[in-house]
Amino acid sequence: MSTGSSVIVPGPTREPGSLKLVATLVVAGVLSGAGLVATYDATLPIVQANQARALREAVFLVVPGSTKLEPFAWQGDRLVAAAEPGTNASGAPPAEVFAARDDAGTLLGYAIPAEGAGFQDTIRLLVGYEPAGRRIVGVKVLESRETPGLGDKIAKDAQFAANFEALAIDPEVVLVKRGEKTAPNQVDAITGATISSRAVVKVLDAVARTWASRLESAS
Amino acid sequence: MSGHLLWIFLGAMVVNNFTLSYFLGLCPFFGVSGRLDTAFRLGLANIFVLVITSACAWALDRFILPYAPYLKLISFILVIASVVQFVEMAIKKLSPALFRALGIFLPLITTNCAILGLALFQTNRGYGFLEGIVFAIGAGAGLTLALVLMAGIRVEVELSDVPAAARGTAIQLLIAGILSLAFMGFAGLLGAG
Amino acid sequence: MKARELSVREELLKGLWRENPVLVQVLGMCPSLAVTNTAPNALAMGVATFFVLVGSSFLVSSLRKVIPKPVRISTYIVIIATFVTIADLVLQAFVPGIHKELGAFISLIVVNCVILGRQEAFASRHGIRLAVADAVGMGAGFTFALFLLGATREILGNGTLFGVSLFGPNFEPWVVMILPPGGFLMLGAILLVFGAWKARAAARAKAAAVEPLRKAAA
Amino acid sequence: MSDLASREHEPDSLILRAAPYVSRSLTTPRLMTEVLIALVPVVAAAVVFFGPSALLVLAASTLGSVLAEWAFGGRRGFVAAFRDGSAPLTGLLLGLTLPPAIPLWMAVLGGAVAIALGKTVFGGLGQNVFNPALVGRAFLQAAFPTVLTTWSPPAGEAAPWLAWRATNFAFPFLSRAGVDSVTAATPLSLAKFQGVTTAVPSLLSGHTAGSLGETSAGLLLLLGIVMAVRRLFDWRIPLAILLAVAAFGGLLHVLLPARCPSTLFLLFSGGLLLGAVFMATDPVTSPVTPRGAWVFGAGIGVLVVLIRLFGGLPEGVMYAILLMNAMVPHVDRWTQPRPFGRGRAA
Amino acid sequence: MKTFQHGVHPAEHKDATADSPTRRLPFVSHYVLPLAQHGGRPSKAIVTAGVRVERGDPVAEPDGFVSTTLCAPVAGTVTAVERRRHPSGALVDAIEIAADPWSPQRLPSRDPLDWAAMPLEEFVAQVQRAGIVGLGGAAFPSHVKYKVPEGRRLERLAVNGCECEPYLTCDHRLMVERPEAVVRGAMILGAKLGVREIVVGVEANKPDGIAALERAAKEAAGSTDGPTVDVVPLDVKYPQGAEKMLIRALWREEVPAGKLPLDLGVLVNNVQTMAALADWFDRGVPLIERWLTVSGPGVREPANLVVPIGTSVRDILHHCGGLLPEAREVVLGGPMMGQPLATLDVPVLKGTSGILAFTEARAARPTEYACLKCGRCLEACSNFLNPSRLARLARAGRFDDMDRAFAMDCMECGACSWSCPSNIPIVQLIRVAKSEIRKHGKGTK
Ligand SMILES: Cc1cc2nc3c(=O)[nH]c(=O)nc-3n(C[C@H](O)[C@H](O)[C@H](O)COP(=O)(O)O)c2cc1C
Ligand SMILES: Cc1cc2nc3c(=O)[nH]c(=O)nc-3n(C[C@H](O)[C@H](O)[C@H](O)COP(=O)(O)O)c2cc1C
Ligand SMILES: Cc1cc2nc3c(=O)[nH]c(=O)nc-3n(C[C@H](O)[C@H](O)[C@H](O)COP(=O)(O)O)c2cc1C
Ligand SMILES: Cc1cc2nc3c(=O)[nH]c(=O)nc-3n(C[C@H](O)[C@H](O)[C@H](O)CO)c2cc1C
Ligand code: SF4
Ligand code: SF4
Ligand code: SF4
Ligand code: SF4
Ligand code: FES
Repeated sequence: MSTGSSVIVPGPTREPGSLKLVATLVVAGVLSGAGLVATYDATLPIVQANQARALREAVFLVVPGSTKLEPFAWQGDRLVAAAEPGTNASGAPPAEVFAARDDAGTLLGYAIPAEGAGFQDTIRLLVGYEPAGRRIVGVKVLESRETPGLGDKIAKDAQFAANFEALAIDPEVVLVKRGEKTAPNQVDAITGATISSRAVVKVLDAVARTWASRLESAS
Repeated sequence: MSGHLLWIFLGAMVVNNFTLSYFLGLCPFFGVSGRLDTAFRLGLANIFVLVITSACAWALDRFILPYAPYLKLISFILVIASVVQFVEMAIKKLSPALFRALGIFLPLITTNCAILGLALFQTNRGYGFLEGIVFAIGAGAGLTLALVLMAGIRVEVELSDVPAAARGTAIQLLIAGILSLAFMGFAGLLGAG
Repeated sequence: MKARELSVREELLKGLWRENPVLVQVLGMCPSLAVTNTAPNALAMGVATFFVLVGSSFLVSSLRKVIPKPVRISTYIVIIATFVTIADLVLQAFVPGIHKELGAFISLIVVNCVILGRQEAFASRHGIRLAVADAVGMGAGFTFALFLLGATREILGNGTLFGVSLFGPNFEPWVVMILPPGGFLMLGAILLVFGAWKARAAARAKAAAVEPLRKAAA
Repeated sequence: MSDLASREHEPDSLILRAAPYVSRSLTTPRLMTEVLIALVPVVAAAVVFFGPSALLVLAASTLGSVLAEWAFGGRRGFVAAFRDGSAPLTGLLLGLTLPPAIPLWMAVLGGAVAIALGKTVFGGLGQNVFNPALVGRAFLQAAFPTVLTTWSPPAGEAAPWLAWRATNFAFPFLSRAGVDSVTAATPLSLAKFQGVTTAVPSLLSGHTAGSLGETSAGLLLLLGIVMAVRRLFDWRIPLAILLAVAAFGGLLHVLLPARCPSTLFLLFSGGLLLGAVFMATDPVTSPVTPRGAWVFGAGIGVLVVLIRLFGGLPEGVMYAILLMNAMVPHVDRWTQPRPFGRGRAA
Repeated sequence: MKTFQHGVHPAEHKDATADSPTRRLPFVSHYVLPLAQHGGRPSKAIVTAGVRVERGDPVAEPDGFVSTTLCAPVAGTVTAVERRRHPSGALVDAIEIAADPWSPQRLPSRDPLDWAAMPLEEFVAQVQRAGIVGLGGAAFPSHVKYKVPEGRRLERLAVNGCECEPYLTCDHRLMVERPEAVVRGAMILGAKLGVREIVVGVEANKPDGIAALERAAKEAAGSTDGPTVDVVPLDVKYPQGAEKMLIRALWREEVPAGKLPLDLGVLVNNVQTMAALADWFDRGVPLIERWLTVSGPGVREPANLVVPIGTSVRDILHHCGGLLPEAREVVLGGPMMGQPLATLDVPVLKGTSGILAFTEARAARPTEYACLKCGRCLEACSNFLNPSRLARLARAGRFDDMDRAFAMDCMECGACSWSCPSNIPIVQLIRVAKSEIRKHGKGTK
């Protein structure tokens, strides 16, 4: 049933007509290339616009009040301007963190993509961080394959999301059973999804440990 | 770091087993004969091709695709197929024994979806070279595990009076479903728990 | 070729039912199972595959006299990969949500056995009209099967169809159906029902054949 | 002579049947019945610890199994459902692994799936590869993960012993909307998520949260010994499981004391004993060879420890048994005895 | 205590006859001697209807080397040489003799033969002349076993006194009542073949038999220039009497698959065979009668009897009070390996060790259930096969796979069938498959 049982890979062959074979492939390649480039060029702006919009929406969500973003990467020991996501302008490093500003241009915080092992598979998050208050101000789940109805509540449960409206990162971010949150650095777990909750907390804590000091020095 | 690699490995092998959780390489999985050694050698051949694939995909992603992203699919397919064929010829020369053990399977698997799937997942996730290789070995080990389990069960099922309606692919799908249920036990392994 | 005239109508219908690529030939399992956890995903995958299949069949059939035998498979793959990339880009541009859900599985259409199989078995041997009819039939059959799978999985697994709640808020969804095991189990169950139905039909046909003899004997 | 002859009896026709003409008194229905009888104390314990509603759950899962066997078992279905006793056994064992508060309709569904998916598609009794009861449970757990990981405290703690559990009576296919029942954590999830280990005496007695039949380790241990002595199952399997858990768990306890609870806790908590005594020992889905039994048991033990200590879920007995079920054909092949008179070389 | 590995222990049911002294069956009017009494080629009749024969006269001679003489069990007149029903159900050539009601029916007698002086060739010919075959059940002509091929040697003689089948007690009674004959025969044979060791293996459920043999062995010590006889008690377990298992039990040695005990330099013979040897060489009595057990729940008066070969089963049962009304099934041999009878009008053969009658309750075909893979059959099989798998392969018609799984090693002892809670006729399935495999000229060696 496998498709490849008779794949014949282009290559030198001594049979007469080999020129024709190569020519066919070259022609096919050129035609296909042309088709691809045409489609690519036609769709590229739309795709990039989609991606940029999605990114902006996510960033503005995790850093409430922000309306503008600016990509940065961490190089050596400082933040450097990075490529706008979606474009691949040569030269600039890929974005690692986004500064989020309001209309006035005031820096409200940073949005930091991060990931970690969840219950089922890798969980990808965008974390909103406010250096001034040393606190996390918003989290969005970009990607997860957690169990519907259980683990996927990390993306859907409003009560869980409320944990991140103002979550202190000092001394560390910790998970507690639902309803037992007493301190600003604690996260109320989702009942029945302790593992996914803990995975999120682990990611948040790791983000805090890596980025808090960096961003402090930067701003 | 080594913990991270172990997690990638176990993730691809059991937690998100390529066959039972990602539905990749189903054709050989359902087509495999009931013979254990065939299943096992097919699995080994898969590991082998997956590792080559991982290396190729990493190189392509690193050096070609930034300039021509639309060639991703075509280049993956053609380059992987050619390199595997090249390696196949090399093995034939260098180690006829190894060729006899694995060789007959190589053309069969070069373009199955597990191979292409690995290349795509690995680039989508942005794995580095080493991570990619570990991912490939884990995925291959997972394919091998699934193939070997299925081969054993098939031998048993052939001796059973499976109802006529279920014979053939239906019973195999249901068995795969149960295996997939059983593999859910590995969820969260070495993860956040 | 002239010995038995192939009709466009017949080619269209056979893929839909009698030789349905998923339900009868059991081909293209990987994409059918991986992305059919909801009806919209299944439908998108089906349509993308349909597009690639019809496009490739058209090209392969029209170029069949030109493509030399030894490199035909490689050429088919280049053609298929081109259409898949186009489908991928288009989906990404216009339905980014679904594109994200389907992920790498759109690209994996390249290795879908159904597509290469049709090129090798049909398009490369027949004229454009028949080749396209065959591709449309097979593509529609594939889409139908995927939709069947996606719809049943979504209904049981989420209590919805195309996101519309069917049983009210109190329905207890069978989460397993949208998890990987559910894909295997649901397709297995569908094939089982098909098998039982076929076995019943066969038994009835046999009974019908024997009936006159029995009457004669009595 | 003639008077003597008339005293004699001559059968009209003699039965022709192949040797042997004697057989052991044990038959398959009797085996199943004995295991069912052995389960009576377990059922009683379930009622003691979880109140009379335990009986409803057990009855529901048994009903589901018997009905499915009758409906799908083909020609042999009726016999299988009502005579050989294996279908009710499957249903009852499934019921014993369910949480006390499960809606009854889910228990019926689980019993039916256990038989339909776990047994009849493979051709019925004796031909299934996976433990049917656990197939049913794995299906339920994947289908309704929240319900299957929600535990009730022992009866009498939060509500009177006699009280029914409202959640049991959810309408078929619907959830128990609006009912907010009291939940409790099992010893294993307490250990995993809160780092609290339950004391061994409560584990032995069974006064903890958990599946209906799993809580009383002491009782299960006792029944296991009785059944082993009566040769109802291959004693090597449970022994190998317990030894493997003790050895591997003990080793990890020494190496990583922070992560791994004590060996006794591992042995007596969760479904380990129920699984080891009643489920891993299912003859159909365990190896036939004696050496295979050791391998099978050891494999289960190691997997249980791995899943419990390094996996996401607090408990792994069901998955460990199902995974090793899948290995049985190979285990049997590797451990095939050397035939008499055939040296290793042969 | 010594024994082999695996095996089973069915209820013994030996009490009914174990303590009752053996009686001699009174003569009846007619005897039927099928010419196919033993392994190898059937004998050739040398008498015709109307000929007068004396007790012990040869009536059929060997047809080739693996064949043996058949002697008249009674004095009387040959009434027919024609086809008669064999216990197996087939019609076979047979000699019918009408007993002479006026004859005193004295046993033949003559002076002892000087066996020690005769060459081995002649010894073997004498055994063949006496019509002695293995009385342990298989009825393989004994002289064939004694003619050791060039370059081989028999070094050990194992006398088989296990009698491991339930119900049967005739070997037991022989050991209690005629231990000196058993010991004498073993010593003659051992001395003649030049073995260095003679062992009688007896299961421990026959303490009186063991004691009697030990006493006889002590008394006979030194009466030949061969070794003395050792009596070894064995654990009670079926199929201890199977020769390879007996060898395993006595010496912990395994006869390689497909090979004979001879390859280990061992000869195995049943205790009755030993007594038959002694009777011939010391007294001139050929093999014309044997000891057998009549028992089972369907028999009115169970007994051990000495019966002339050729007596019909009907006559024997009649002597034992007949069958009970519930009796439904009559079996020749032991309950584990015996053969069912379709009619009582068949004669007892040289190899018949018992006549068992079973009642309705026992005879009803037990309901068969699916194989539970419980492994009980594996632990029963002393050949270390996997009977459950063999049975399933047989059902699927996969004979090649069965051959590869060593089906041909099966000795058809039935221990697996006995142990199966699902009443699967494992040994029957294997037996059919074995003949199928043989038909295709295969068979792993
Ligand atoms: C099929 C299945 C899926 C599960 N999915 C998740 C999940 O996505 N996320 C999670 O944290 N736990 C998941 N669990 C784990 C259990 O719910 C686990 O008991 C729970 O995380 C413990 O949390 P609790 O202490 O709040 O009950 C799953 C369990 C099962 C059986
Ligand atoms: C063809 C054939 C040749 C035999 N040759 C010998 C032999 O040379 N020596 C010997 O001791 N037994 C010989 N036997 C007998 C077997 O060893 C064995 O005693 C006989 O088959 C009865 O054994 P049983 O009652 O255990 O089945 C031979 C058997 C057969 C079928
Ligand atoms: C399953 C089985 C059980 C046997 N049990 C006995 C036994 O208990 N006593 C015995 O003398 N022979 C028994 N035999 C026959 C022996 O294998 C062997 O043929 C016999 O002892 C050889 O002696 P014979 O040639 O004098 O009969 C048994 C054979 C088989 C296959
Ligand atoms: C000792 C023993 C244990 C058993 N355990 C199970 C079990 O765990 N699950 C089950 O469905 N059936 C069990 N059965 C019943 C039976 O073997 C089972 O229904 C078969 O797997 C069906 O083919 C058991 C039977 C015995 C004798
Ligand atoms: S004939 Fe039967 S009982 Fe007697 S010794 Fe042989 S096997 Fe044992
Ligand atoms: S029953 Fe008949 S044959 Fe038997 S001894 Fe008595 S009289 Fe003789
Ligand atoms: S004893 Fe019977 S049920 Fe048990 S494994 Fe053997 S054949 Fe199967
Ligand atoms: S009959 Fe054959 S398979 Fe069965 S126990 Fe005896 S030797 Fe083993
Ligand atoms: S479709 Fe996946 S291997 Fe063929």
